[in-house]
Amino acid sequence: MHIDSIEKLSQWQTECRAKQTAQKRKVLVCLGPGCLAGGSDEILEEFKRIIAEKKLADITVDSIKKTGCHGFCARGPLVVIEPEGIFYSKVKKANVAEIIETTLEKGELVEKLLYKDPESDKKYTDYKEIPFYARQKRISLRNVGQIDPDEIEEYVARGGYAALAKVLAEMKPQEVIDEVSQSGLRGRGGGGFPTGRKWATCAKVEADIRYVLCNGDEGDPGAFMDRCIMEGDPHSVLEGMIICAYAVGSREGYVYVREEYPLAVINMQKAIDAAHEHGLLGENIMGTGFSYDIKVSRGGGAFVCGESSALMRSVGGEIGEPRAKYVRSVVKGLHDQPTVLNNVETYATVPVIMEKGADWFKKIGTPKSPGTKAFSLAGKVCNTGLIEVPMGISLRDIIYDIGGGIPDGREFKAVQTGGPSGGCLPADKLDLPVDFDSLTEAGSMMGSGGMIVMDDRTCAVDVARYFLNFLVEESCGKCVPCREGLYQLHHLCVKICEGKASEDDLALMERLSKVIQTASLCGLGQSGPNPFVSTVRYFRDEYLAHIKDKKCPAGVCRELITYTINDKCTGCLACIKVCPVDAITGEKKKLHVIDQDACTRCGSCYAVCNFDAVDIV
Amino acid sequence: MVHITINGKVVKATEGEMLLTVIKREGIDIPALCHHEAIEPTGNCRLCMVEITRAEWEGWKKHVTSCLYPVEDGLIVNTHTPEVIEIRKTILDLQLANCPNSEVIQKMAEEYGIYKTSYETVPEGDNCIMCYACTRICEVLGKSAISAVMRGHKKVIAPPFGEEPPDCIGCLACAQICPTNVIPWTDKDGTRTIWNKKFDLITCKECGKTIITKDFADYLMEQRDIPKEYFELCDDCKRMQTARKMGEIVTRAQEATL
Amino acid sequence: MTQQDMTKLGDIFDHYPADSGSLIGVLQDIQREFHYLPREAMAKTAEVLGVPLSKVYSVATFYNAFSLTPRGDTIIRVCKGTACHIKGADLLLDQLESGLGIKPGETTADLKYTLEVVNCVGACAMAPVMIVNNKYYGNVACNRALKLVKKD
Amino acid sequence: MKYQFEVIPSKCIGCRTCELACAFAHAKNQKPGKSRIYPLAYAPDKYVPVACLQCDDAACVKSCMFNALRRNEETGAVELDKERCVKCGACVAACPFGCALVDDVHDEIVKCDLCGGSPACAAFCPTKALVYKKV
Repeated sequence: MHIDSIEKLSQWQTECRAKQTAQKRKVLVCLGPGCLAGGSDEILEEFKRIIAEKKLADITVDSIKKTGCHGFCARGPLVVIEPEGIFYSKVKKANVAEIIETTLEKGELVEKLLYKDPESDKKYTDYKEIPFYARQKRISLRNVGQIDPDEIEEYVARGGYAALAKVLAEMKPQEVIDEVSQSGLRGRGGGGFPTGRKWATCAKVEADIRYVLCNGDEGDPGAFMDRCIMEGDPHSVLEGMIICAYAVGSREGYVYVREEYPLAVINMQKAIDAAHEHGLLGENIMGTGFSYDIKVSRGGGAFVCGESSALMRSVGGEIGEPRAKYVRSVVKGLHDQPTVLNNVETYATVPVIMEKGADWFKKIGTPKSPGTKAFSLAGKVCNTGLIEVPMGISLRDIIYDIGGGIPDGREFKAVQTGGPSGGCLPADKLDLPVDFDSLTEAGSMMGSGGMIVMDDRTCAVDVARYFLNFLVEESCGKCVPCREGLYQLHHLCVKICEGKASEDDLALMERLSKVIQTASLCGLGQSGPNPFVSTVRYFRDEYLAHIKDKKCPAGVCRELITYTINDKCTGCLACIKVCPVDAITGEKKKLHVIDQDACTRCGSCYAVCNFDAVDIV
Repeated sequence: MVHITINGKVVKATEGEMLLTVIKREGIDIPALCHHEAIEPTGNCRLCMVEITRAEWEGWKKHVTSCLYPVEDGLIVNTHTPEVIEIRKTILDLQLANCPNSEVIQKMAEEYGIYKTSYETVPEGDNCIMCYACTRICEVLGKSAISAVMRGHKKVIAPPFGEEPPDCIGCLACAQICPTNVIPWTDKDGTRTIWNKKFDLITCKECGKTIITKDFADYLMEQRDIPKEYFELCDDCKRMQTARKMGEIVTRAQEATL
Repeated sequence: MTQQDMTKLGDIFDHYPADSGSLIGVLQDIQREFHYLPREAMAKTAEVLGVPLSKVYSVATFYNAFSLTPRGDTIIRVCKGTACHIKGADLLLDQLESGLGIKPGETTADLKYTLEVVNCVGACAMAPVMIVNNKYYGNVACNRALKLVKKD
Repeated sequence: MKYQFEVIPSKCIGCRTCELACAFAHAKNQKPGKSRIYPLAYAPDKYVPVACLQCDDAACVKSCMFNALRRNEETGAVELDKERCVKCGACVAACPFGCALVDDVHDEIVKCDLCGGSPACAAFCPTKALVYKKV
């Protein structure tokens, strides 16, 4: 249906809803990155195949839906049966026939696939009651995992594009900006800059051309919220962008998507095409005379392109080198025109604010950081996955209540937030409220929302070394403090990991970090030393253990540990097979021995041993 | 016209000009390696950083690269605070580790009291400080024969594929503008070699002195409409030719009056 | 390049306006088509878009997405995101490096396998993650890595 | 243009005072620079001082790719902005009169700048073969 008036949209919405309710039963198969890695694409095909064969009364092949990430990746692949919301986890292709037979035909539960809480042993049918989901509040992820991203009608049925219709019909551009400012929405990309103020500045600059861009270059390792939104609910991003374009007076824009997210590129493009087709994008949107168009720009795989000026140069076909921003990009950005750049999650939140109002939004979260924030919970935590929580929730609530604590009975050591630009927070910060300002104050940052939990088998120095190595590789190489400074900082960190550093080296690193922070050209360099600065702030003892005692307490740094085999060894040959340098000798059912000269301390033997027979000293 | 305060002294400046220009005009010596008037500032070397503040900032300060910062009325600038000096020292220290053999860097570092780098010398370091002066000047010239290749610490300035740059015309602008003189070139037997590409030099029809490369002359003829015959003689011989021509006029004039 | 390759290249150019803004998009399409950026293709890109060759080369070497050398039939990408790192991505790499006899970024002499390290593929919940020709594998135990690769 | 530089060859005796004056007027760090003016013999014992003619449509200005040569509207001289010059030598090659030169001592390109409005050569010329006057 081509929407050529505001009224027509509500008519279409009614139709879409009717279509949805007509489908009595629906099977939602999660095709998020986690479930996909578990083979959920094959599960989807299997459902379609069997359903097509069986010809059941209340379910057709059309009711087998693929969705974006449902969130509970640790339990993937996930299958949800609607309308009951029956939640099957760790589904295998072989289970599909059983699910169809038991649940879809007989209306009974497949008990073994239900989620069982490891602590209480309680089994859950409806996923909304599972602790992992119960504590969450989903705004930006409202549709992710619930709809087929390829079906614009499903988005519309759930209220999609109604906010845009309301904005175009009832609000002046300034009123939109005021509403966003009122809501207190802050940029979800990391810095937490007030979105309303950004839009207001852009709108005020005198110019004929303005751009509204979306930053989908989620380069932070350990973050995948934006990926899941772009893959699972692309229309929410488009709707947010169109509202922004209307507010600031822009006619064209780009979504910059990482090339590493091929499905996000495809789904965004499909959504743009669908929105075009229905008159929701392009010339004369909903017959209101307002026009705005969006193109997909694929990133080339460079972390620095998450930086606004680098991103804009990349959109312009150049290498992603930032430029000094004494004139801000909101005034002089893409092609030197005023440009609004927000990230995926920010745009996905905007339609909800427009629909429900700033006051509603402000009631969620904290006064200074209203609303919710999506996080990707990963690392040494039981319930890895995609979550969205109200701001102000404590780290403890996230890691223990939602995340289910640390696996294998190990101890929590630190949580890394904010990606390479952020920092590590130790156990005594677990009760810190999660909001923009508290995290920054504690020496980390919100960042885009990666949250990586570390246990006592994670070495703080190794983590710093890891991030510094990442940044050395990802530095664009333009300015000296970042290119040479981070290189030297990484080099010194490696020295510590190898037990070759002195306390003077540590002092030099601290001095150097300060200069890199003040003298670098862009945010990448300015925040580059953070992984070191935050770990040395909270785990100085661990640094000193590497330096003075030449020991890695966590047993990670290869140069400072040795692996030995104790008498629990059953002689199963597993370690011998896995050792990449053939350093282990022994016969079946006899104690194995590691040749210390040949051993590279990779830890493969430790990882494969099922009998706790490998010791780290 | 705007007024700014540099190191306590109020000076006048033109709106829109860069802070570094004003600082230099005031005779204040601050180092800058990547700065050159013929190219747009990019802020690569970070040496020209200064501290800025304003009365209404209530003590809040920030550090900016003066080559890129447009002056504005009421700006208060300090060029030699302990923090600024620490920045310059650290940068020169890092550069010294990267370019241990560059006399230019050694001299600058010594001026800031650094005689030996605190860091480990970069194994693959050459004397290139990655200031992009060469690539920028080549772009201004309209050729862009060379560019920054790779990224991060692996970044080098190189022609495409590390081979003879097809767009190079052998004008030497890159080598001449390089602050650390790391772009090698030779003129030998009527041939110029730069970026491993060989160029024929035009030689003076009279004395045989070499002038510029044929490719550069062709480019000037095409782009700037300079007649071909202007490039046939060297400057010495052209002056002699001028003298002779003037002499002819004088002689003719004298003969006419006689 | 063969005549057929040139036709493919022409098709790619047809999708874009002939200006410098199209550079990255064009190179991505070439990379997708040929699995690397052949030299002739880069030269042709410079010519068609009116961009200096040095700029094409600069962009081609700046972004991770581009490869300047031919890659193997099977492309193995090991994720080195933070979550994968702390969950032992290095072990996977050790296994693959010794098993295939190549380092990350290299291709086996028989052009069968290319081993790559990627920063983060956004499947952190399933760390450590390995991608073999676009098929994702999660929670990969180090002794399974090589088997999964050879299976394909 | 308010001033003009006039050369009267008949008065020139080839004494090279102008050359010296020019070199010292453009001295840097106590080292004299390369002279921008040369009295040259066009016939036995007949001399003419050759210096930049400050051409209206100057080849040097056109040849400079970096906009380092610009006319000073006050003095009428085409001046070289040393801060913009990269010493590529295009102007040296392009000037048809050979009046843009390479100064090896100071490692720079030089040309007559009319000493900012009071040329030293004219001031020191003993025979007044060089006159800088109002028009």
